[in-house]
Amino acid sequence: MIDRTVPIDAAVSRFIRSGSVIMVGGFGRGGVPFTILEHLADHADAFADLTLIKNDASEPHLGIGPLLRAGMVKKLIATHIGLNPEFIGQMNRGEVECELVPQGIFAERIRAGGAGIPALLTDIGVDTEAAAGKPSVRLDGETYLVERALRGDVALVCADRVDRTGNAWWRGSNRNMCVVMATACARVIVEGKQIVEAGAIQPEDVQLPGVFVDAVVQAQPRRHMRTEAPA
Amino acid sequence: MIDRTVPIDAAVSRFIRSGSVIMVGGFGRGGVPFTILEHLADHADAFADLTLIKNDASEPHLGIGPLLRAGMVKKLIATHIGLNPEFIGQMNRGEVECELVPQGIFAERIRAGGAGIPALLTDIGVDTEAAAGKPSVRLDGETYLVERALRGDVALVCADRVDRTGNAWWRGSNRNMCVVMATACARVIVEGKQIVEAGAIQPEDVQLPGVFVDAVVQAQPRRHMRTEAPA
Amino acid sequence: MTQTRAPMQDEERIARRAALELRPGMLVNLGIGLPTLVPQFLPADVDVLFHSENGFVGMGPALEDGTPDHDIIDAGGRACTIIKGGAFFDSLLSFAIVRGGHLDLAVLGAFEVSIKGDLANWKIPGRLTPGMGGGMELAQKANQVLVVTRHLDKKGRPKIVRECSLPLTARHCVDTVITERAVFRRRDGALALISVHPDHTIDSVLEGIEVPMRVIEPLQSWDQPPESPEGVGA
Amino acid sequence: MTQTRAPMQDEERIARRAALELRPGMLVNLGIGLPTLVPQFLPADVDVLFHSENGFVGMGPALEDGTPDHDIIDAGGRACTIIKGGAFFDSLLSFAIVRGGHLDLAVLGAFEVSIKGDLANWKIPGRLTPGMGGGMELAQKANQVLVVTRHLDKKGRPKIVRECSLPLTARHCVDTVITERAVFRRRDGALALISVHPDHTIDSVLEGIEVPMRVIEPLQSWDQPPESPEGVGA
Repeated sequence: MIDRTVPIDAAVSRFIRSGSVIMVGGFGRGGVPFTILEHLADHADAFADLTLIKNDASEPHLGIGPLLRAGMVKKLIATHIGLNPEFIGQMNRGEVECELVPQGIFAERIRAGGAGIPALLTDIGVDTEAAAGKPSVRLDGETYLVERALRGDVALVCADRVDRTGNAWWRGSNRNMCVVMATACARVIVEGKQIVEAGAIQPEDVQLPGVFVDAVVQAQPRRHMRTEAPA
Repeated sequence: MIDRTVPIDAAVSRFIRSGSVIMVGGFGRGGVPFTILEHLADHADAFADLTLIKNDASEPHLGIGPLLRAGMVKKLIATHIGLNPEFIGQMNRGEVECELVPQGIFAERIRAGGAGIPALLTDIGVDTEAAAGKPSVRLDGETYLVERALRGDVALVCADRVDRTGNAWWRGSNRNMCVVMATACARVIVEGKQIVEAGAIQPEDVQLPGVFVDAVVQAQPRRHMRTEAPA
Repeated sequence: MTQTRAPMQDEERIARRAALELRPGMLVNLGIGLPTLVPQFLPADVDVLFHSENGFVGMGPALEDGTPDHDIIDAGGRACTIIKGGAFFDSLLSFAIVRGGHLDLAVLGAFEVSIKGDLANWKIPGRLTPGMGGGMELAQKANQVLVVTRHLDKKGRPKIVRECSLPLTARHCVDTVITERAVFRRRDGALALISVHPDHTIDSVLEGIEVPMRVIEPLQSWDQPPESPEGVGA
Repeated sequence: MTQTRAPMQDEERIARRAALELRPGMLVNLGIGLPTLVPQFLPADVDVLFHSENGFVGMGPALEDGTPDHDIIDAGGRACTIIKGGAFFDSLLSFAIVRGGHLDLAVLGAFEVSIKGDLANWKIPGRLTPGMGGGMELAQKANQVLVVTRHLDKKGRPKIVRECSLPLTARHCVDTVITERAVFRRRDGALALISVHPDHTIDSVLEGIEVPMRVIEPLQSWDQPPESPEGVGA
């Protein structure tokens, strides 16, 4: 089996470019690849025009917040941005594009991207702003939206446990969007809180098989735990 | 938490009727609810005109084989029937209807049924007999089939371990279609090789949450292990 | 499921009344904010299962000793627990549960509710755009939708309106509205007043609501639980 | 992954030659029948990962002591094992791997292969209808499709034909065909002869094939592995 562990700078420089479409795991703070995101924020000059696909906009000082604040992001596709008033301001001023998607459909579109399904039909969001600009079809007398697959260039997720070949396991509610995002991107970097040997996770309990994973990096204690509280 | 354990005859008589559309878990012998199927075969007079949705047609003496042999089934939706020459004969003589579906699309249609998705688009089977009778649409210059959701009245699956509330876990390759089928039916009976107390399966490792399950029944040793070899 | 502050009097009243709507065997999702106050007012013998759309069923209260477990959070990001028999999963299965018809009740907040049961709770253009999160699925697909909200908005206008002026979350989805003044249920396609809090009168409840509202008399007492719907239970 | 009988001479020859097509790092799916004979001819140092569409990656051979574990079966129903680092999953994820483009190679059997690479391997109307199983997805979506088959059918006709007469599995999907007589690769949209077994000649290979076949000379030696394609590896 391939050992996919690499230093974080190698993984980032190999897979992420300006203009990359990046899926970022996490819901609230669970599953968010804080170490990789802090690394990106530390190299703000190297990465511009990113498109981020993430459940929520984080908080201004956390997760993708510093990337948004630094102007590294041209578009965010998300389901909820309410905890990041700075980003809402940027969006309202037209400085950044934001597409809001109902959360379950957000997950389904990503799944479709990963599962080779070009589009799915749904009635979620019919008669709302979420339907704006989307094609609709009639089937069996009902109107449905055609929701297209979402794919990314890179997925960044944080797992609680990952083996050297990339098989990953999440504790508690940390799984959220992480697994499905890892299926839907050309390259996948898993940040592991704990990196274990192949075989340490029972094969039935693997939540993300390593065949989807390109790089495994070690999670570091979060910045605010390493230094001072954030500004 | 609700204790969903019940005797098998109570579960069957409560949820299954003549004319029921029944999804049956399993691929080969793994995940097949042999005890429930043997119970049904033992009550062949009570259940007619069944529609079965199962990956494969089993072997003539095993699984759904005796139900097919006894004429209890009017239609089978499956992906593979090669190990049941008796059924192929019935089908070729027009005694029973059979719809063959590509295996991944079979799983996707069931998932759609469970996930409240009316249909999905795919290019699998385009230009083949699998496309016969299916609507197609053009999207982004490509032709796709519209594959409709499949739902059932009852799902019957066998899990290696299930707790009293219905949380279930499969060993090895036994999971196959079982989980997705349990999401797509109005009622779900899980046959457990081992029935454990609530909490005995780590909540992260539950493969099917009990909220999908209506009844938990005890698996028995298979008939051919209890008595003689099958005819 | 935790509460980080004591609910104010109105909120407590709403949450206490809402708790009566949670019946044994139900699978229930709680929206962010006021809905999270409801579980503390459930009698101990009511066996309700909570669904958290970020990925589990069996959500329980925060640890009593106050030790937060940040790997088990509710959809509002607050540390909670999982009860014995609960299960974690990913966002896909979480919303399959909702869209698949397994969620008996969603308890949601609201900016506006129309007399026909339309809900607006995700966007105030140019001012507040939290996003819909999972709200559209919950509003559209839960078997029952209960809105818990202050009776009036910050400008003193009733939340119940003729037509929503704000972007919709979903149409014709709200079954019940509970405010600190009254309980409304959708009957024959329109919200009707069914119960008034003892501090209020029909007049003080209907004051400012700019659309005719049916009053179902005799009014139910404030603490009367709803009739058990058929077939509830996961 | 087990073999229940010693392969006959032709089958062994085909499987040995096919094993050369499996390159380190590949994720490979083996169809039922002849394809399952391939792994035993892999050199021990070739790190190939096998995908079994019923739900795992990391399929390994049956236990050497012969104790079958019937909870770990291949897609043909035979007991096998899982290697360290393998993972089990359900049918959904299994085919997401296939349709999502992660499967480097599918090794499949065939009733007929057309000169353009169309494959028919699931139905002989009125006679044999095993069903397509996962074959359509594998044929259509694996990054490379390798067909391993006897050169002639039971009536002595070549399996390579101008147009398939049987119901198709997928169009334009076959990249390589290996028989006991020859190796064919699709070049510029049509199968071409690239290697002939020492027991045969170009004439004996092409005899009975009713469509013009390009011969790429000089022919490769029988045991020459394919050029490593770019970007292989999960």
